[in-house]
Amino acid sequence: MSDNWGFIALFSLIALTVPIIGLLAAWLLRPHRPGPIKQTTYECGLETVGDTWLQFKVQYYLYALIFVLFDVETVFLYPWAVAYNKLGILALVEMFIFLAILAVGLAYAWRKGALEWV
Amino acid sequence: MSPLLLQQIAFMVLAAISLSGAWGVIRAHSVFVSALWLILSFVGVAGLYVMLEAGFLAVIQVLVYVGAISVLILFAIMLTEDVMGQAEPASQWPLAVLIVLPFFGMLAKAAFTADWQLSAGSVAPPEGASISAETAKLVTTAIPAEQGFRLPGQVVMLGRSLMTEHLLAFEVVAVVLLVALVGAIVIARD
Amino acid sequence: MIAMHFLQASVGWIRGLIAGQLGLAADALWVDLAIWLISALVILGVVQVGMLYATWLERKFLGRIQDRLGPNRVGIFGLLQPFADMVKMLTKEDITPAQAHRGVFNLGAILVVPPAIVVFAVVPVGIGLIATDLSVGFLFFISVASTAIIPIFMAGWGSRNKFAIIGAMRAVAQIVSYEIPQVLSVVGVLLLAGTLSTQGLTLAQGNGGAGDAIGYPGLWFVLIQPIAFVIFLLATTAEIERTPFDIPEAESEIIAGYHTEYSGLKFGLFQLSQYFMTIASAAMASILFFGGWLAPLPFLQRIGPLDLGWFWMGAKTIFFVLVFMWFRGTWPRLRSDQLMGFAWKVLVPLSLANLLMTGLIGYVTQSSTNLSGQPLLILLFFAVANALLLMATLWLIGWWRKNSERPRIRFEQAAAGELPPAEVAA
Amino acid sequence: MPAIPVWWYLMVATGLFSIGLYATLTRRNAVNVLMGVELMLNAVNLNAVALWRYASPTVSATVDGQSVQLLSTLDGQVFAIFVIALAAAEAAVGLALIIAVYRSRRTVELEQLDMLQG
Repeated sequence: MSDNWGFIALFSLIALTVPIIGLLAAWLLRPHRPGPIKQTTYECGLETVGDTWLQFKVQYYLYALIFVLFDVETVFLYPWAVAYNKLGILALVEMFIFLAILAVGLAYAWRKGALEWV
Repeated sequence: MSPLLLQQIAFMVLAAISLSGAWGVIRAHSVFVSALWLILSFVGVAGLYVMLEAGFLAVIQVLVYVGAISVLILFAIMLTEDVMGQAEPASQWPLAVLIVLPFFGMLAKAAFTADWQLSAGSVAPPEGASISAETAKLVTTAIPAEQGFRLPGQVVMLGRSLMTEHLLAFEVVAVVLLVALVGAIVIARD
Repeated sequence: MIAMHFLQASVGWIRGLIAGQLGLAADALWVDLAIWLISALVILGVVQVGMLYATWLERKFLGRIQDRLGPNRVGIFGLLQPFADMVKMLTKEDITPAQAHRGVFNLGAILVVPPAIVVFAVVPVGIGLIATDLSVGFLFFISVASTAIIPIFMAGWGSRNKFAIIGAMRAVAQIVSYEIPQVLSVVGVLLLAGTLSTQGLTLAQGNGGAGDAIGYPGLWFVLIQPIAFVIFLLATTAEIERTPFDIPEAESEIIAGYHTEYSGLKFGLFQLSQYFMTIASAAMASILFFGGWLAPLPFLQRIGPLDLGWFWMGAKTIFFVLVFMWFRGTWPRLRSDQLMGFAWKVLVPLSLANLLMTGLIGYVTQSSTNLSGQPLLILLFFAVANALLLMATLWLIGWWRKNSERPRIRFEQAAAGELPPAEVAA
Repeated sequence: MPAIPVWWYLMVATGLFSIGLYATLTRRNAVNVLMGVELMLNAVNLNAVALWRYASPTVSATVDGQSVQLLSTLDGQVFAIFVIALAAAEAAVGLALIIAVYRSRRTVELEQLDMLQG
């Protein structure tokens, strides 16, 4: 296999050590003077009121949902695009049917207001 | 140290990552942390795909599972669970163990004893398998040295395969995705 | 055609040297590992220095835009400023809130860095000068970059701070929304190049690349895919959360978003990874649309035996880094609803239309023999199609804006006298 | 040539599947149950890809004067890609259901979701 994934493995390990080495160096150099006031949750100097948990609106989920389905679509689009030269008119038509079906989905989401930030 | 040993070490590390990620999913005290362990498991499996020479699939695994499905799960947790909520200890674990252990034993036995008819290693083309010179050019990633240009490799093969042999499945997936989109929007909105 | 040259030959020479030092055959595993290690460290060094000076460049450049000098005290032209910043970051006290989930909080800061470094493995700076030329190179870049949302989520959740969690949710919603136009806009380019490898994408824009086969010799993709380029640039700016798409960390609205609770070097790590991603995205924009390490004119490609690929790649990358900074210097921040609407209602349909157009023209030019080999005619084809697409888009946006009722905010309703006086008073 | 015996991969897949099954059986939180399902799907994919890699016929061909070993199909990868696409759709709908249930019942604990009991 000529794809050099071994390098990726090594490089990932090295990349992971970068922040760790940095934090170790900082741990040696920086002052350590924690205090109860210092370690309170930051809220512009005011005391935190209530729970950290907020009720998020379902809008966030709808964006993630449409994103996931379009992300899956790219999984099919990329091999198609790369193989396109060798495929001819049939592949073009097939892909347009695929895209049209998903475009219907996008149009539906649009009409139903799933794309509105409220 | 030989390349084989290095490969085996890499396999061990990746298997440990994916299994410990899965273990974390059932041991973690909060749903959010559970989801993080799940993501670790996905990454480990992607690494195993690389070892199986399915580079495209590995990248897709990271893109879809780590980059997309995990976002969906994390958003759903944010929307439903008390963010800091602690999961209660599992209730029916003795029963579950009673089901899972024999199941595991059965699968493991099958993995060892079944005749998988492994053919990797056979140098001669098996009966009925033929490959055209053009396809051969597509699958290989050999680089003609003086051009310094890489042939596109497996991805082209995949694209072809999707557009020809698996065309029906390909278009059905589009419909499934559409139905999922419409259904999920209808369900999730009030 | 690009021949074997100095730098490629020197790789073989280094290989022999290392093998000699270790007393091994030139194809032994250890030699491979040593070369990997060396190239990893070289990339890391270059990227680190690039990151440090990107911070300097940003402050200098923004200073100029705002008619001031920028850093000018530490060293000549403030050139040592990044190092002073580094010392400051390292010696600042690091506070972990008592409320925070320590593990997730700290791990979030650590994990935000590696993806931003690993993407550089597929950035080519010349023939043979790429750490690993994966056949799925560009997809590798996209998927590794997309994992960056997990540490953001970890930072937001681990802090147990309302502002942090809001910032994280907004950041993730924005990043995932803009990822779609980003990946869709590139499909046209992939279609013309016929490969996902970053090296192949570069070469497809040169003489004798893959583009040759379907008749695009020596054209940078920005010339035949201008709309895709603009979509890619805007979506990328949003992906790396730079102004005008920096709502998730809008410091005047939700403190500092998901890194509200971070201090000292942990805060620095978030900044670090953002600069890494800025440089990587600039590099990717130049690879996809501006010919990567190819010189603008063939005779500028090398001096004698020395290939100038690294120079052109560096120059183009710095240019795009400056473009990102220029965006930040000139444009105001978008509103949340405009931001999400822009991604889904403008960029995604436009990139789908662009894909359709590219597919059709690609098919026509490839199947008719009298067109291939005539770059000017193909350029004309794409120019007309792009212009038509742009006009259609602008007309549609205008039509839609005119015909859609924008929900007016209370302030406007009050100004128009549409609210009863009692409610205005309230 | 793969140097690692195929049962190593099959054992990892078995482990993942069993843990996923355990998660779906024991966890009370519906999101956690879904995570178990995702684990099982991953195990299935890993199994399919491993068997594809080891059991699909290889063909020796001559490309540019070099003899290379080629896999004659990519069916394992294609299968896995379809499974990933369906997993995405399943997660999208499943989580939408969980959110919808949460909105009406204020809980995602499966044991408390007994509205179908008489």
